[in-house]
Amino acid sequence: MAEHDAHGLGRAELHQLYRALVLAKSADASLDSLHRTGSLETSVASRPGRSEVAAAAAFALRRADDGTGDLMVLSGSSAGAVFLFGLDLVDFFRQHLGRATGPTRGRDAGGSWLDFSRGFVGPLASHGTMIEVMAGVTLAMRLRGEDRVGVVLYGAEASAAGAWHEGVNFAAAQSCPLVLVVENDEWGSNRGVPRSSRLSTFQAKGPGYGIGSESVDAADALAVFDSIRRATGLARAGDGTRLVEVRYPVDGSAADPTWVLRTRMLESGWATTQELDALESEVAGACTAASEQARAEPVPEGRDAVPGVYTDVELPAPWTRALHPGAALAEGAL
Amino acid sequence: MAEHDAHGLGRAELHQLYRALVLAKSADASLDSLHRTGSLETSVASRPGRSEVAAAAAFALRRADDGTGDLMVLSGSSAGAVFLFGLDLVDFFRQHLGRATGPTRGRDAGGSWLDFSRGFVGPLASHGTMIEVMAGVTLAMRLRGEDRVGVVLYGAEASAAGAWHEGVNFAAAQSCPLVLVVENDEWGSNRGVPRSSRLSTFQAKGPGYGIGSESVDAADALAVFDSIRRATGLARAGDGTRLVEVRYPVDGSAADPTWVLRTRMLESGWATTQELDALESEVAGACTAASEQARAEPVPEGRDAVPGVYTDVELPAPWTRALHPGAALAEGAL
Amino acid sequence: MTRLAIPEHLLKTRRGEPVTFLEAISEALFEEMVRDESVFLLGEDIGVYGGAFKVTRDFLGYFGANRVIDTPIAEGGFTGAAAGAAHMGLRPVVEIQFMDFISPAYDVITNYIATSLYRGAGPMPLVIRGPVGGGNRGGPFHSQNVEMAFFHTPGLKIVYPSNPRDAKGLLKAAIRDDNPVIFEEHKALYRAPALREVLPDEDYVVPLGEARTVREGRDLTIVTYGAMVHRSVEAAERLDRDDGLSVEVIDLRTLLPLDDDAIVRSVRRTGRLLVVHEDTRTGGIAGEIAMRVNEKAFEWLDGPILRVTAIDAPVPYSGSLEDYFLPQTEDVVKASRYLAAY
Amino acid sequence: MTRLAIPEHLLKTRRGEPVTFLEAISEALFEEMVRDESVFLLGEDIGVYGGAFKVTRDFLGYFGANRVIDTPIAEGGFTGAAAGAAHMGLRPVVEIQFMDFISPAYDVITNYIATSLYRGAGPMPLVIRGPVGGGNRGGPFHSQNVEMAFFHTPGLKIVYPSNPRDAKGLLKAAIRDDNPVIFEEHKALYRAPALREVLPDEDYVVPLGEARTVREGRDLTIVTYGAMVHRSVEAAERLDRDDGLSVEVIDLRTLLPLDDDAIVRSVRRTGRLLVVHEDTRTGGIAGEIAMRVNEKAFEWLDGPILRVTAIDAPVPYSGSLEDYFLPQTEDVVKASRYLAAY
Ligand SMILES: Cc1ncc(C[n+]2csc(CCOP(=O)(O)OP(=O)(O)O)c2C)c(N)n1
Ligand SMILES: Cc1ncc(C[n+]2csc(CCOP(=O)(O)OP(=O)(O)O)c2C)c(N)n1
Ligand SMILES: [Mg+2]
Ligand SMILES: [Mg+2]
Repeated sequence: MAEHDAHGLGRAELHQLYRALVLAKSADASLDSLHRTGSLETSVASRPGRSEVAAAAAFALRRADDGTGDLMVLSGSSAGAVFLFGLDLVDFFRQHLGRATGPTRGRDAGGSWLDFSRGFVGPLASHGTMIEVMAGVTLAMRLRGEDRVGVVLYGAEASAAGAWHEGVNFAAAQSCPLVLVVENDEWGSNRGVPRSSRLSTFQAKGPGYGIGSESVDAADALAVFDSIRRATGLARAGDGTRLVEVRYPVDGSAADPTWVLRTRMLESGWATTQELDALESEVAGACTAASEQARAEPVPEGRDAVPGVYTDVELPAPWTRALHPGAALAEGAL
Repeated sequence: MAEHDAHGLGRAELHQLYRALVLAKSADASLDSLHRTGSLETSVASRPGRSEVAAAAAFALRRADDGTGDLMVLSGSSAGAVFLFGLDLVDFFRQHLGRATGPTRGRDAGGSWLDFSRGFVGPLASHGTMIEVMAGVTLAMRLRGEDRVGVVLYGAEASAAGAWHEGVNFAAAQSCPLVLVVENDEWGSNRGVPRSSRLSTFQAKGPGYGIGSESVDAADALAVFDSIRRATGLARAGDGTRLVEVRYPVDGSAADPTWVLRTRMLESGWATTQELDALESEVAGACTAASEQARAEPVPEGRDAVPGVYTDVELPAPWTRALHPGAALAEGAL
Repeated sequence: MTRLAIPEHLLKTRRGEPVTFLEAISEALFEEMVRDESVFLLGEDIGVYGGAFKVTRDFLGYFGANRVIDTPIAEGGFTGAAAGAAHMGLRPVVEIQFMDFISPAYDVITNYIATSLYRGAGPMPLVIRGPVGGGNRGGPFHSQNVEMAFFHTPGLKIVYPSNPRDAKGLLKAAIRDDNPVIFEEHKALYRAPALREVLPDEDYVVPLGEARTVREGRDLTIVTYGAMVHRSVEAAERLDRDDGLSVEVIDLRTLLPLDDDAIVRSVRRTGRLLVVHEDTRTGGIAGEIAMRVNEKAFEWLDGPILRVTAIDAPVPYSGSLEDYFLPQTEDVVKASRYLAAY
Repeated sequence: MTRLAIPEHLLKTRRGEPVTFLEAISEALFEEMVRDESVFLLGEDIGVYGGAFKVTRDFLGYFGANRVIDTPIAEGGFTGAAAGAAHMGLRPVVEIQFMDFISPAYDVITNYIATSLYRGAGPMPLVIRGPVGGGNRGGPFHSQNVEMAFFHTPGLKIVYPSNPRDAKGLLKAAIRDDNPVIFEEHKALYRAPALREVLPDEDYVVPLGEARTVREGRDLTIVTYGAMVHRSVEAAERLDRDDGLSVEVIDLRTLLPLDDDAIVRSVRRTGRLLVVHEDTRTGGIAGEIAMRVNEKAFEWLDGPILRVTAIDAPVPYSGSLEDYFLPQTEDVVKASRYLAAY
């Protein structure tokens, strides 16, 4: 058994990668079950394979927990990939369940949270915006001469948005160390129509911005890892912005990247069935426990909606909620 | 002397084309002189060669004055190219001078006017917007199965705008018969910095939208004409959206397309010096007369600013302008 | 060519069955498209998928891909394209999947579309419609009201219906209007069972620019719109029952142009005005209403004009926070009591 | 490395010479960049060309291309990038060439930037500044005021100075503020000779959120800001001279958060309030002010709150139309007389 057959990854690293994929997939599955059983009002957008691919991409980064590592933005469809950044599994469920104890204390929805010190930025609803933001994040890295890169993931349909274009173009023009990952499952939001563009491969967009681009198969997590490592390596070396397309099968029947990697690990002798089975049930157990724990935790107090709009200006609570509305009004309450 | 040497244009047509270039250039020059002599408060953005190139592009269109022809949008830097669409020379100056008698009755600035029946649409200030609008104009042509095309001109820097991207992408995805002309004088607004992108040629943007693209030299009006005729021909034949880059010298020292065409016409025997001299002085005289006429015409009455915000709702004039403000207020004036 | 059958679910009014708010909107769109060939639809997922909320379910099959156009995610691009099509004499109706995402089209709407007529480019018959509003645990980007992003832009009309009958009639009027109309549909009303009603089986419109008195009263006027109409009526009923107060409730229906006359007429009778809106407080429409009433009915006021609104914050995600963020019936009751006693 | 000499034209205050409004802004930017390495600039043509209005002339040479960044025409892109840089601890100052062109950035400003702190993403120290306002025959797309596009968005601050001293002090305060600030600079003030003044040769700031009483008075309060401060003061002087009226003029300076206290204090003394703004009428800031004064000082009002504003229309191009469109001193005089006599 060759220790370094898999793109230079050793056995322990391969197990870590595999665990990241399994965890991404399990976390998504747990959310799904919370939604089906009524604990989670809004369904989560994850789609087969997406979180696992994002985890494989994250595995290629230099992660640190003190604000010195790389930074990555997930897409709404790959929210389950956060754990390589050292984010807490219970926090994940707290966030999705809007718990007072969660990272945004119930304020922001689902995947939208972030931890700059750990290098993770949650997705934002307006498609494309995070490319603009990451152009600025990576501009700051370049201006300071830091040896860091940013990665931002978006579904392929986002490529039609003006924000996508302005962000990529700005990053390219400013040679920002940013890698844009286009998750090309052009079957879209399970809605059956590719309509973001006439392209079948989004790799074709690179030359129009004067940036390098490549394309990789979503089913092969090791290839994704390798591709992102190469692209971030170039960006880190001063090559500026790059684009990596990850191709999903157009019919939506994504070959399961976890299954593919598992098979490969077993076939190559990088792991035993027992090891992987144990890992899988450990992860599944952890997800169940974490989601149960989060579910049992309290939601925020209503009045916690008021503070924190400004760093320095306090806005009043609604006057009609006061015991004596008239008095509250006179005191300048809302 | 071959009648049809020049891209199939006969002698009379070549004279028309040349006249269009001379008129475009003269009209710009007259605006400039109105600005220098204080009659025109806001300077006009035209830059060397741009109006002439736009006129050469317009010459390639099927122009009609009954709303059945092609439609073209000029950029702010090529405002002088409107006359091939049958627009009145005096109207041009009325519009720029904000006269009550002008096409927008003093409401809109400079080049921003349009005549849908003649197929001319003036530029709008927000860069890129007119590509979105023309995507819809040409979508309507396609939906109706009309044998028409749209052309829209923009400076190369506009290509960084989200509206540019959303417009081109929408048009491409919908196979709209639209030709986008990128006026690549990357020295920009005389401001010395190319910063819209990393590209030296904007032709590279075509493949990223899955559309055909080509590039042509601005100095050669006949080549521009030919290129636009070819591109619009393809669009008309159902080939969808296309991009044509017109390259200006990067140092800003544009070879004068009028002069180049003049030289070629004389050398090829398509015209005599006397003919062209006569044409030039006729055009110059017409411009002077038209600008003088417009200058002598009245500006609008102030209160004409009020009506026309809605087709069916009348907004009141300001109450403080009334003889009896209190009464006006009571009657529901602004 | 065989004539396609009209999809069953679009025939409820024809069959005399009650419809939801959402179905009323679907019927309006459908009937206008049948009536006028120049009406067509643009939006994300409106074709094959039938729309995120299924407003255009089965439209693609009936009208074909030339009249039901699935667009890329490019609100600016396809709204701008709609403007171009309107220039050409078509009457586009744009769906914004969640109205929060109208903001990428802010530039083309405010600068180009709203000014087009004034600048001499002719009428701009175009409707931009989509779901708005909170209460659905959608978080900051799937819950906003968008009226105040556009209320300050002359040339636009803004419509915000509160019930199926108005929704259908107002949407038809909007489509027939030669000015650009922003049309807000509150998600909480879409399928609310309590709102289901049998609509007139005829081609009616509800004219833009006319408010409706939902409930007459003598002591106090509540001016409101959208989902807040129902909370206001609920409050009015409680105030009647518990306090013997007679509260008039006016549903604006059209926000721009604002129907001052209806408001002023009522305030001149009741002497007291409470404005209730779901949108956040500072810079909300209550301000303009207060200003106009000051200008036109100051003499008649027996107390300050007051308002009940959402708090000044992004729309929070968690249910407890969102409920606190949104104006509740109890707030309307308290504010009315305070004002009535003034 | 030799220290670069500070460009001459940025040393006027140091030399005790008067500066224009524009020069005050340049000085504020320059001094803040010297004081704090994390402050940097982004915008179209601000580097090599020194800015469309030359606010950043010679900055590129002094600070270099890493701190004075010439951007593509992509207001959304570079404003979003500024937000990213702010996340990383930098303090970007974005120039919008004409504030009319802030609208492509409307989405990222209202949805991302304004909500960032509330959503747990930390402070967002970022200033978006640029020229606004009419009177320069710029037509519909180079003359707008943009405050009401953002006034309804909690989390933003909006500043609109009226004179060089405030402009410098407010801009410095805005740059040091940890919240996103929209900073409006009226083009007509930029080089107005009458406004030139000698500024304190010290590192002063004018705190955000505090209005200034420009002129004290007893009979009537005028609340205004920006270029209209000067027309209002002119009107007040005429009313004093010709009518013996004592008019108080308050310059808001910061529009959001609004300094209610200053307004309410004054209205409680004068009993009469006129709001004057250059921006168009419906949905203008006068509404919010009227609402707050109703809420907090209704008892003290001796007449309706009234307003003088631009008319509801796009900004027309021709001088005669634009002059009619804009509020003039004469309008302020007439409205004041009417209100004083009420
Ligand atoms: C500007 C904007 N418009 C609309 C939406 C609503 N929306 C959310 S997901 C989605 C489809 C996204 O497709 P894609 O970018 O391919 O991402 P995927 O679903 O594959 O992750 C749409 C239209 C949005 N988020 N942002
Ligand atoms: C959205 C937007 N931002 C800024 C401007 C201001 N502006 C007018 S012209 C110009 C430079 C345009 O360069 P280019 O597109 O190359 O056109 P050219 O000047 O060459 O015609 C700028 C920044 C604008 N018109 N629109
Ligand atoms: Mg997708
Ligand atoms: Mg250019």
